[in-house]
Amino acid sequence: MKEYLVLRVITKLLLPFILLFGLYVQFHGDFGPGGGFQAGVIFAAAFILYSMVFGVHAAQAILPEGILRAGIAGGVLLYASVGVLDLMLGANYLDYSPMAAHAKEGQHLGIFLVELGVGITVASVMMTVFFTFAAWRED
Amino acid sequence: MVEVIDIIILSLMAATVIAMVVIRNLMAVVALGGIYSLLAASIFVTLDAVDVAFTEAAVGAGISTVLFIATLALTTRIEKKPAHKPILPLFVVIVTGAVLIYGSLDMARFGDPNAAAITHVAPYYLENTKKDTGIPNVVTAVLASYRGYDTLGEVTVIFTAGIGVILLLGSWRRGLTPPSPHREDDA
Amino acid sequence: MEDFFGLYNYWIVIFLAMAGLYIVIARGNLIKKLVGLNVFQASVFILYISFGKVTGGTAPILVKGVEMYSNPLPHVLILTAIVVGVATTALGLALVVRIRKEYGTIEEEDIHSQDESM
Amino acid sequence: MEHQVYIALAILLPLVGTIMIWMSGNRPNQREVVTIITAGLTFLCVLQLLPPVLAGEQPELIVAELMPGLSLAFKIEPLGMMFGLIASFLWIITSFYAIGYMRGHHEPNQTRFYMCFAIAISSALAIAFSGNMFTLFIAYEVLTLSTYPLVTHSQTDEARKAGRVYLGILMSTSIGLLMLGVIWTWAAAGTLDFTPGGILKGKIDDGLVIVLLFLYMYGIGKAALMPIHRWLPAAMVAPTPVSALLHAVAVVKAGVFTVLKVIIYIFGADFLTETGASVWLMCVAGATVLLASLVALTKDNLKARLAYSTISQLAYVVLAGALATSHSLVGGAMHIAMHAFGKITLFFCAGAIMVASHKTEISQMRGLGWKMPFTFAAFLIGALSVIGLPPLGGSWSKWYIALGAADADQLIFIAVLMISSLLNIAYLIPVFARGFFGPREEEEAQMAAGHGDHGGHGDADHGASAPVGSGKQIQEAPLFCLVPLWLTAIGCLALFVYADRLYNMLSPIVK
Amino acid sequence: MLSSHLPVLVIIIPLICAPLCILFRGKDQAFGIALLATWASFACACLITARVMTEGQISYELGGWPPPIGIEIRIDALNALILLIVSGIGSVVAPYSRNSLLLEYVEDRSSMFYSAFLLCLCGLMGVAVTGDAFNLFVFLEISSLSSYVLIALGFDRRALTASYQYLIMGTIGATFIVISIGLLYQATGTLNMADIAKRLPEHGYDRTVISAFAFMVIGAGLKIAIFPLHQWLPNAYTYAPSTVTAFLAATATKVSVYILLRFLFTVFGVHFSFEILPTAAPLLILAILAMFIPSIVACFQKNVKRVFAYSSVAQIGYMILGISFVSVTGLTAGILHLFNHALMKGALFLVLGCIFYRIGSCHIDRMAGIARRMPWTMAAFVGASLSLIGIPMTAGFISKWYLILAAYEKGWWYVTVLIVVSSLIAVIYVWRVIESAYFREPPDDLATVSEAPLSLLVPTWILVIGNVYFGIDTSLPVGLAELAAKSLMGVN
Repeated sequence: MKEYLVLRVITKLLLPFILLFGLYVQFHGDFGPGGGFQAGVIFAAAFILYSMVFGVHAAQAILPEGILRAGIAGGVLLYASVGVLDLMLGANYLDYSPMAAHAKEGQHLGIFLVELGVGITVASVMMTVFFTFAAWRED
Repeated sequence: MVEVIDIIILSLMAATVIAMVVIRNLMAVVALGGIYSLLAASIFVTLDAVDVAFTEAAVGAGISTVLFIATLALTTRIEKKPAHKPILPLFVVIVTGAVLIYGSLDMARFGDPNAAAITHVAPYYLENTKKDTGIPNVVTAVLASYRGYDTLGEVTVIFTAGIGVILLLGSWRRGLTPPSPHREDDA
Repeated sequence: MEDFFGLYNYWIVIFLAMAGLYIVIARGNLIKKLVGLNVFQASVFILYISFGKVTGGTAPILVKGVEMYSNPLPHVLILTAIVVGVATTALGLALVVRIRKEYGTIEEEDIHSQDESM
Repeated sequence: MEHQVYIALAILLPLVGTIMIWMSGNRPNQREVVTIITAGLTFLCVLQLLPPVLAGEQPELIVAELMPGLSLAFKIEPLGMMFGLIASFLWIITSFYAIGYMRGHHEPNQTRFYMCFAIAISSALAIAFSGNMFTLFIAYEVLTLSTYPLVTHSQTDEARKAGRVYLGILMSTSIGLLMLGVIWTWAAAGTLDFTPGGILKGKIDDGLVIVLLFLYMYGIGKAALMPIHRWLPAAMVAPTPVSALLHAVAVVKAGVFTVLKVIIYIFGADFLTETGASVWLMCVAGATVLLASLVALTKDNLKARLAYSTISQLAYVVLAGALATSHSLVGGAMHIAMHAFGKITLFFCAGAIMVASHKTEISQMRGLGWKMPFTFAAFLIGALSVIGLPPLGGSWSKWYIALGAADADQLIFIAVLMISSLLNIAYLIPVFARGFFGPREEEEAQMAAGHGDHGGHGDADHGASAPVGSGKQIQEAPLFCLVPLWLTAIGCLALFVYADRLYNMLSPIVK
Repeated sequence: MLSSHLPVLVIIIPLICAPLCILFRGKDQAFGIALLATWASFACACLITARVMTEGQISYELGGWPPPIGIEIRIDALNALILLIVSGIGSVVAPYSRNSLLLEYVEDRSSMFYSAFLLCLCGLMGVAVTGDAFNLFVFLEISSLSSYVLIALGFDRRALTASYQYLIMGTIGATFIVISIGLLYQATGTLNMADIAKRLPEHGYDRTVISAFAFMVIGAGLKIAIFPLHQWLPNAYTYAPSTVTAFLAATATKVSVYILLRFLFTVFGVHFSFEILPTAAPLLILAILAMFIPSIVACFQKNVKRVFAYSSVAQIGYMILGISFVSVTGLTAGILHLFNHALMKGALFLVLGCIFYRIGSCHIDRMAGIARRMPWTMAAFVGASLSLIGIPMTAGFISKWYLILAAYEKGWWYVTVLIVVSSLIAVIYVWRVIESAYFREPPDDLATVSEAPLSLLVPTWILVIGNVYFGIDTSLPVGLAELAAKSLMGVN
């Protein structure tokens, strides 16, 4: 797609905004609509757009396979280990209350963390899946 | 008012689906699928499910459409004519639908504020979310805290899909001829 | 008649779901089956969300002065369900791509005839 | 206490032997020594149990409890004692014989043969000593499975087919009918222990007794009651020692033994006679006696003829059980012993003839008696015992069965016994007669050739080699074969002399 | 302190280890992690079972939210038994998987294979312990997705189509279950199964509930592969890698049967399921059909794996039969057969794995005379198949015994006869294999074949010995099964 200059420029311009929006959805999910999952998808969408315009390899140069792999696992681990932390703190699994001085803050913090975990995993899975599809060639 | 919008969108969706059944150009079908998801998203908005609408739009109209197109690029665009008359499928579908309709007859009426679903568990969330978690978006609170275990499962599902795709498409170069069985000499 | 106004919404949705199911089981094209599966599931989601609708209610995001909210629980469930759905789709498509590579076709009959012949 | 040890030993020793045989796989001598020694030791263990049983005790050993009221237990009463003695004693003799035969015949897979043989004996002893129907059922199945490889021994297509018939009939009857009967009994009576006088009296209404009896009698396929007798002739493809084992020692005897056990300790003789449920069984048994004898007449292959003879002799025992009078039951029990010795002698002879002369068809045996006089003499003794003429054991058992028939005033069955004895003469004596009368070898050769093409089972593989056999000088069978068959022949005589002891030992079972 | 968290630990141990597996790329680390995870969760399962047998039902509130607000884990005898089966089979199969050909095939991705395996385990156990209807669906999907992947790893390209077919039918089944849960939620306003069970009678058994019932039965039926809905199963089991087949055949359908049991008896309740609705009769008919038609089909298969795939469909018939008696004994028999069938089929498919490992095929003719070359393997095969036939002193006999006993209680003679006859068909298809392996001359190219390596033999024999052990000492399975049956029937 080298010759579509306009497309390339616009993509480059759009990209930061999309990512920003993704972050917004991620961290504002407590107050407005949105949350980890939607954020993850949007985040992934940004890079998918990028790879569509500049080619998969360009995208993978930014996000090499290893990082994505780590993201896939990391999100789930983050989520699960929050629960384990709660166990350590003597509460039931995924009971965030003791994670901060006050139960309410604890809950808030917990929700923030797990949403983050969701976001990371979803984003990296979506990108991995797309890249794998895109990298696949009939031999 | 809502009902009117509702019924309009629904009938649009019906049209879309019928088109999807008859059209055999897969690219068009996939596109229609995307449209279908968008319409569904807007239905969700009219039904006050903004988070769901958001997700449906992002996933249904976004990601899965992209994936479908990617797949089409790797396979074919045109579906073959169905060979035989689909008697059995029609029968199955009609029976299933009939059972659902039958079941719907005793459902609480649409939007009925006294339905069991509205009165039993849900009120607790609406009343206590603020006090328990201090988060105004009840959906997020339920998703991440009250039913956090479900969401853990959900993330795991995504994770599974991820490694599944890698396992299936990542290892394609190795070819598929079964490796020679282990004999004493080479084991 | 009152029944109709109370339930038409469900009925249309049921129709949609069944159309989706029909595509899944009646069509031989592997990709189309998956599209149908998506439609089927999406329609079921709408059914769920309709259960949560309260006439005159608003989205379950707490704001001062609003008393009537729609039921948030179905929304949560469906969020999860959507994710599961897309996961299934991704996996199914991956399978389709592989099948296409092995068989050179994504039509059920052709695949069957090939398996018979070998 | 030490009785229990002996029970355990008697059943475990053969299994230990199995393992040792397996380990000494390729060293024939060691393997066969092991076999003999285990056989001897086992017999000694069983013998240790005789005095207490004669003294009226009933040693008991409970191994495990699978489900409440369903235990794996052994309990020795006279009937089982007798069967145990026969099985373990004849095992010794049979293994001697087997060594001679298998070597003489250069059979393959001999290790597997001896292993399965040992397992079969162990399970036969387990059947003999079993203290309840459940234990017996288990041992019964093990016996079936362990004898299957023996039947398929030669691995020819024919052998495999025979194996299918064998396994098919025995499995389907035991799982299909016997297991139902057992479970039904358990559900009705709440126990499966063998108790004198039976456990079913009053637990089950008289109409159903016939059904249950049917389940048992046809469930015990090893008793070869017509029309489920097919497996027995089919199993004839097996090497002769196996046939001997099947017919005289373990399998069929286990069948009729089970029949008697069931009738005495599950139903109870009185209960059976009261309800009159066993009349049909008498008729079937009587019919089997006659029909089998008639079929035997038509067989030219010696082993096949003996097989059908066995079927009819087994029917005697079943008949005795069906009559269910004190005389007939003891008579039936004695007949197990008598027939065991008589029939094993006959089979040993058949085998000896095959080893020495590769003859399987009776019509080929003209004048063979001059070549192998000892074999044929022993054959005569065995034959007379099976026919039931004094001074041989067979006469007593038939006598008591006849008495039983009289007690039950079923006089027609006395007639049946008479006729069948005549038939026995008709199909056994000619074999002997051919041996000593008729022309000598010059015709014999073309006789063999002439008969080589038709005739029953063993013919297919042995008939071909018949001319070879007749070509070279045929002499007496090897000692390994001869000694055992004379031992058993003498056994037939002894059983006539000491029949009273056997009677006294067995009589408690009907008290 | 930790012991109170066992119910959730048993789930999250594999769930956490799955991502760990792919973080440590190396084959060996991944294998080690998987092994530890499965064994750890098996240990947890044992402890849980012990607690259930002493203290009765266990409940665990996730996130500390009391049900029905939050999600609850609820373990009674039935759940414990299923948990034991799944984790037990898992911990036997895990070491086996290391050496099986599969890993050479996806060598570079073996870490991912283990991860998928753990996820499948985690999903199945999650279904088995959860007390929340929707959560059940979520974990069901975890197990399903991972099993689609595992099946698709088979060598034969038909594994792909089999997996796809399973994906379609499985997803339809799962969606049906979702519909049913939705309708129930609509009627009762709750997702906690115990709560639904409590509120249903108050709500009344109206048309919504009836159609919910219908969808649940069909949905679960698709997952179980009840006779007419079993098309996906034979291909999936035949072309999946041996390890996977062994694991799935022993666990997946069992868990689906559990779902059916749980909903029929606990959620909808015996009264509604069997007294208001005539469910027993159709179930009985399906069960009997399943006992015969697939068995007969099995007799004509050439691929031994396929033989036992069909036999699995037939064996499921026994479980459904036990359910359809709607009596304590019947349920005991059915649940008992869940346990025993897991043992025997697990063992059988592991044996086939050993054979495939050596001769690269499971075709009955290629197995001619293989007993000479692989005596231990074939001995294991004989042991397991005797249990399948139901010979005394094996686990299979015990379940047959209870089934016949249940039929006797009902006085259904024809059923007893049918049970027996169908197990005779089993004799046929099993014996075809044994005869070919023992009593046929091996082809020449078998000369180089030798006994399977210990790493495969040991797990196989563990299961075989299990078959014998639980045929003699039946106290554990029978005890649990009876407890479960009583609680399901609501009698004490």
